[in-house]
Amino acid sequence: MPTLRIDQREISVPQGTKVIEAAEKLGIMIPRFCYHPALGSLGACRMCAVKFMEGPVKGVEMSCMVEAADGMVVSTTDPEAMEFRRYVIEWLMLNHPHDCPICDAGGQCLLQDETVSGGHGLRRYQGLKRTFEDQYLGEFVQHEMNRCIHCWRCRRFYQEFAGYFDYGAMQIGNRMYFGRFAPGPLESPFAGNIIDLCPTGVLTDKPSRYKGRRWDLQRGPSLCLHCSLGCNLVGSARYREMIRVEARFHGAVNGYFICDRGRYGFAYANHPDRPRQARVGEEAAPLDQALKTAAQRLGQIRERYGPGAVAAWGSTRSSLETLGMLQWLCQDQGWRGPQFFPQASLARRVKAAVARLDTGMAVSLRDLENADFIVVAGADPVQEAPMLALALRQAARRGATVAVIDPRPVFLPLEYEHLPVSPGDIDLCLNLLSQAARSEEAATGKLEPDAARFYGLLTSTNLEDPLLQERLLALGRKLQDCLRPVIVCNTDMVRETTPARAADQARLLQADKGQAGLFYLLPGPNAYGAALLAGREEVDLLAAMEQGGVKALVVVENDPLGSCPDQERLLRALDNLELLVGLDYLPSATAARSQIFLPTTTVFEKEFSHFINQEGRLQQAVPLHQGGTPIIQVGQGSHPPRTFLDAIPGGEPRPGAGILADLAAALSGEPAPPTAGDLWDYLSGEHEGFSQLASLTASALGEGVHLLPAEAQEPAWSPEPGEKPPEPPAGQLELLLVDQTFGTEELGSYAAPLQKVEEEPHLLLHTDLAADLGLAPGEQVALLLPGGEVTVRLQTAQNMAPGVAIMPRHRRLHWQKTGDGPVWLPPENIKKLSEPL
Amino acid sequence: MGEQVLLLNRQPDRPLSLEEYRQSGGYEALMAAVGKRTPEELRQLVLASGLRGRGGAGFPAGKKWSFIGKGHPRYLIPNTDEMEPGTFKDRVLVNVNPHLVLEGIILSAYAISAAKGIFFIRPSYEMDAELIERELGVAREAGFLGENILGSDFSFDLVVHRSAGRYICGEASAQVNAIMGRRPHPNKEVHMTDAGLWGKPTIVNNVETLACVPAILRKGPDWFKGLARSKDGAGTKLFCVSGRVNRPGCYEMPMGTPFNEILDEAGGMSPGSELKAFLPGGASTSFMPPKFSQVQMDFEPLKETGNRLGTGAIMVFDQNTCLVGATLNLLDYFTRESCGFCTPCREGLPFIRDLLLRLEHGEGKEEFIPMLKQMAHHMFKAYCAFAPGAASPVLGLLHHFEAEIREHISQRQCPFKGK
Amino acid sequence: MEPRRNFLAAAWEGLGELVRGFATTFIHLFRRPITEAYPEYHRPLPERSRARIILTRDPDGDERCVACYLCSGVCPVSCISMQSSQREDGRRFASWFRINFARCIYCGLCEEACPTLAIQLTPHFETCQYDILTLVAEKEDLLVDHGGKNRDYNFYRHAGVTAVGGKGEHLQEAKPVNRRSNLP
Amino acid sequence: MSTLPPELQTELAQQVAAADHPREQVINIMYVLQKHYGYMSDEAVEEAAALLDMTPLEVEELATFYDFIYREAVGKFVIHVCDGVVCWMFHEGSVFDYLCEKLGVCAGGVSADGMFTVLPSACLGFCDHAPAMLINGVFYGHLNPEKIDAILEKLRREYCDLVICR
Repeated sequence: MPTLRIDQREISVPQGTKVIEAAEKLGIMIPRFCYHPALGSLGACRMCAVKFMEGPVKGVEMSCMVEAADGMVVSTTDPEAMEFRRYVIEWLMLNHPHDCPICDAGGQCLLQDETVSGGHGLRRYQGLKRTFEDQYLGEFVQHEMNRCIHCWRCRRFYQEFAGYFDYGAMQIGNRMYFGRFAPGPLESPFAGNIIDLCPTGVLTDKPSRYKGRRWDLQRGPSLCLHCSLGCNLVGSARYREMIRVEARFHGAVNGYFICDRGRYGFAYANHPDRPRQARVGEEAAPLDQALKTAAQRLGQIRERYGPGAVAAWGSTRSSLETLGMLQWLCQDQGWRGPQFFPQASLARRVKAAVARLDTGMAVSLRDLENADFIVVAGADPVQEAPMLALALRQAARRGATVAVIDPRPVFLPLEYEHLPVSPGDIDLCLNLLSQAARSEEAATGKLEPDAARFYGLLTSTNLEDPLLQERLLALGRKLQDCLRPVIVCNTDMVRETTPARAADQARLLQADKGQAGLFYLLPGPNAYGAALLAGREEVDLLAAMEQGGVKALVVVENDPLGSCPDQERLLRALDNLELLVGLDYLPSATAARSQIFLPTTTVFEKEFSHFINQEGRLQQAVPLHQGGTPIIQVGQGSHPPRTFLDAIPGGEPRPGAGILADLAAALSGEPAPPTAGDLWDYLSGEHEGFSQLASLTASALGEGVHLLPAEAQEPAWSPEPGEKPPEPPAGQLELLLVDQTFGTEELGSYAAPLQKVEEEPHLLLHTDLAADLGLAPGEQVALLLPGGEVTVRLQTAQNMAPGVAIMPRHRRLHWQKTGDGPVWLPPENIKKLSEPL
Repeated sequence: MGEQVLLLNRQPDRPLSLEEYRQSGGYEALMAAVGKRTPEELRQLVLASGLRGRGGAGFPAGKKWSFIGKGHPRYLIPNTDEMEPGTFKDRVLVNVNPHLVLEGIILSAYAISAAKGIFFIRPSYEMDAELIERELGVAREAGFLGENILGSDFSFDLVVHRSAGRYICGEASAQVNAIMGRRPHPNKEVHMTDAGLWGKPTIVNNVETLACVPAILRKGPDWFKGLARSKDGAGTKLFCVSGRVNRPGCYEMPMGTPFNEILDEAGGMSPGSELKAFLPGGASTSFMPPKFSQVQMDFEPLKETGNRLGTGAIMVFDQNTCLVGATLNLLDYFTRESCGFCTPCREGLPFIRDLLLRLEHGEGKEEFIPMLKQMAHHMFKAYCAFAPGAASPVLGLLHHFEAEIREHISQRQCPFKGK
Repeated sequence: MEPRRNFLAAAWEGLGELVRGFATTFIHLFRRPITEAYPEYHRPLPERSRARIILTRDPDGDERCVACYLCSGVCPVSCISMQSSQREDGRRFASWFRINFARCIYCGLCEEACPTLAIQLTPHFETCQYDILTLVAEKEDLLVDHGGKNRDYNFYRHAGVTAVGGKGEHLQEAKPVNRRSNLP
Repeated sequence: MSTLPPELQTELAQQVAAADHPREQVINIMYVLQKHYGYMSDEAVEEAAALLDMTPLEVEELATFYDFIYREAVGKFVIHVCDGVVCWMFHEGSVFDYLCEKLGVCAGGVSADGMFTVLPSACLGFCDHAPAMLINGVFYGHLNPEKIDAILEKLRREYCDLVICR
């Protein structure tokens, strides 16, 4: 722990800390441009010059390049250093345009701040200003190269940190140009981060261009709801419109960055068709009245058919408050449910995963970056949870081996090994891997009896493809020498046994090496919370509705019509209902079909909300604004109307939890609805996973609270690890419904900026298979599914499992024709269509 | 002229062949060393000889070699980038005695146990690159290069890497980046001797430095030390004399030879010319007025005068040359060649250049002088040695020829215009 | 310490002041009154006096306002609001711009903050209305067809951004760097 | 699809495959492609990228860095006129201007017959023969207008493509 003095104040810092970081710990912000905590030191901008008065280094040096050492005496205010920094600013401003008023970085520009604080005001350089042509960089990033100060942050992030190589530095000297080889969209799904990183206005946020200045924005800490990772955001709203989202630092989750899905997905909150008005039948009604009508009619149905005739269906995108209140309501009223997942099988997979996490096994994204061997089972990180890919890259940069066992043609921006096997073989691959990871002599010794028994049960069936088998075994041998392995496992398209198998193997590795991690991906930002609430009982509302036992359905922030894989069946079941009550903030098909509709708020509006990410971390989202129809929509682009109203236009929606609490009060005749405190008490009693909620304090929520148990609910080894799940019928293809970075995730699919960049809906087949079927990529094919025909464009790939057909659940594709569970397709069900008219 | 070590048996218009080189003792040192003496002994000998790098910085070669990291393979990069204006010694050296260069490289590689050498050469020396490539083959055939050199277990091979230009590629870490196919920016985060080329221990030395090694081994470090005329100097130096002299060219003279003797060797000032100033070691050194003409041309004596030996490329300016114009020309060059990595170099040099341009065009103002002084001083806080080098002539101009700048300001034009 | 003052001297001094005051009044008794017959007579105010706000145009006749939000940011009573937008040619403008004159205190900070000289205060001070809502002025009420106090300034010629004129065509600008140039 | 002749394509692919690290061949590959296409055209950048398993941008980062890689069309002879300080002392400016005037081109332009491009250049290392220029790898020193005329005349007569680094 070197101790040094900076500006007459002493501080001890860990070995290896740079002086600029040490100063920051003292609250001394040394000006900088190129240095960034995530990217490290570079030494290019020369802005962080300080004077070293005494110690091993003497004179004016860059504080980002010098490691703190004992005996250093540093002055940040020394005249020589100050003069040098003044010159650096003057040099950087030689060519900077005079355009702050029309620059979107104006007001949030590091260069502006440093120029003002450095005292540079008069331009002494009389030469001509250098200019550059700009490039089109896609729908997210606006390029204005004249403003560039060449700090290298964008290129370092884009190439070194994120691993994409279509954006970089060209030319030399002061003609250096940051851009692409040819104009075109940036390929990286993390490109938006270069906007946050750019210290001036070269790279600005395109969708929020000209929407407002930073000082006019209502800003606050929020959370990303576009996958289960729970990245932290800063949201900005202005005039009742969500303007922009930026990354918020979280040491354990997302670090300094977020993906583009998270950055631009928020626009669903401004959707022009967003339902902001309560409705009874076709008639708009005040929310209170609609709520009263709903309570009345639900009460009637309960009276007429019994409490089991009412059912509730939630989702994994609601806050913990809403989910908890729905649970309370069901329990209180004796309703059926709630069901939180679109399919029973998915619920089982998620519950199996959540039940196997504990403090000893779960790892955060940051822990993942420090792993030395990572197996990704059944996941395509860039498509499903992009920030996972970024964490994998950091691990790979530190020397980790990354192996992906997945049928899809997975692409990762790093060095990795991809084993394209069908979902049925993933368990087997995990088995083989952990067998190969233990050398012969170690195979029996050292393990505790349970683990040894489990190890003994592992069968050694070989993979069909000997080449794959060999690669897998080679990976296993590599795993032998690794100390910090992590298994990443998805819950989406894998077999029901896989989440448990992944946990078993991780536990075996832990028993073997003393340390191993388990990292699940879950479907939805609050899937962990939903899984805990769902408990062990299985609810199958669809079956109950079909049987006619359910007469009223309350759908809370969920769109079964969009997510249920068997839409025909759902529609028939819905026809059996007497009443459909919908609560939502999305203009979904289910919301439109509801007989009584109650509008709810998004995560950005009105009240605090909590979400639990996939590693069991409870995090809080702060409301940014009061909500309401954006002024830009009210005024239709022109000035807002000159009328004075008591209420905010479109301000009726309320948080789902509040509406449900009122509904509970109205139904039970209680005078006051339950409060948030009541709910927390209820939840902590309800499930041991929530026991910490009762003692929750606001201050604990800065970094989030880990709700993980010390010991997993289901710590036991799976009974028959060697058993291979059922094989597909011979000669048939398994249809896999998968996610894409843009275009399949529910909230993001309502966001206009993401709609501009989503890929076309497609069906993906192995190149050889497509050739055998006489199909060529780019052709329209008809896919005959159990529920009917789907017309989609064909794509092919070489590096995917041969026995599968892959189809993203695209928002523009009517894919809901498959039914629950794996779908087997005879290849002849894929037919070539003559060119469409 | 003194003893010729590097340019021994120089032929006016052709390089020495392998046979000619061997007749004068060529490759003897190699045969005496490889397999017979340990690399450590070689390093000690070179350290004892006091051989300092001839590329500009003057770092003791033996010391640099002693830093070599543990890993393998190790790389040796003979640096023939030679982009310093006024410098052409490496071209002459390679052209006079390619095998001396090769022997030096092989011996040095042996001393640091390098497995591969990359002969980094600038594109304008394409003819010399071809010459070296040809002679490489000859040496390989003679068994001096390749697998198991001279029957020992030492294997070393050399390839020629053709650069595509740019001054910054002469900087060791930028050169390594250039060879690896990355943008040739300098990199101070890693030590070349530990993690250079492809992350392996790497030594980058100027070819002239390496070419001194065979003689040191053959005749001993004390002999080499004794060649020099200055107190702490060692060996001989190739001095490139250009500008207003009668016989511009490359001369090998003892280290520490006074400037005026080198000038005499180059035939003295050209007719009608009087010495006004000289740059002692290429464009990135300071102008010196005639009062320094007795200065010994070696690292330490020049350092005492506040200047540097640099590459030993002496450029001589006469009374009719405008030094503001000359400095402007140098800054034009440095501004153009800056790699753009750090701010002072990328943006500061164009500013200095702009001020000089205004002075030269008679638009100068009194306040330019302190601005130039401050900025030139601040150039020493840039990332690598490029910007300090570019600032050196400006500082020399300001220090010794401020009167000439003031003339530009007071006359509102260049006083040399029309001369 | 102050020297002790003589009581008589102080009384004398006070009396002198009294007499001087009465003398002034007395002199004015014989002067012509200078009452101005407002509103029949409008006294010409100095050009820089601060009253009703206008939005001016640049010499080309285009709106000067680029909707940078600096005036609304600096306004101490928050009486300015606007929405920035982009014209097809890339020029930034206010799609609406509203000043609530009922709130405006005519401090002139907006004018000082304006980087394009768009918003200017004029000597026109007669803005009284019976209905307070009519004091809310929209862009069409504020926009005039001249350049106000400085008619020559054109922000975009200095800005160095493409909206008006191509890259490198603004004042003090070099031609755009050719990334592929063979010149060293 | 590649428009390179198959034999060149194979040769280059072999050259890349033979290297310990393919990237270290990038400059050599660019020189060869430059020679083939006449200059480093967009197509050549894309070819190089494909050969070396790099993105075109990564190749462009290097191609635009170096002054001996020509990203714009050049004549058959690229005349690098030294503007180092020693040549400047010997009135380099007039050599450059003379050449431009003589060939009717501006700096970097191609003469009407497609034969010549004149580029200013960093010190060429031919200071002992100042003023100097470099044409397709060959030095010409002690220049004066008569000598330049003779050189141009000779080059026009006997075009030879002798070296890779022009």
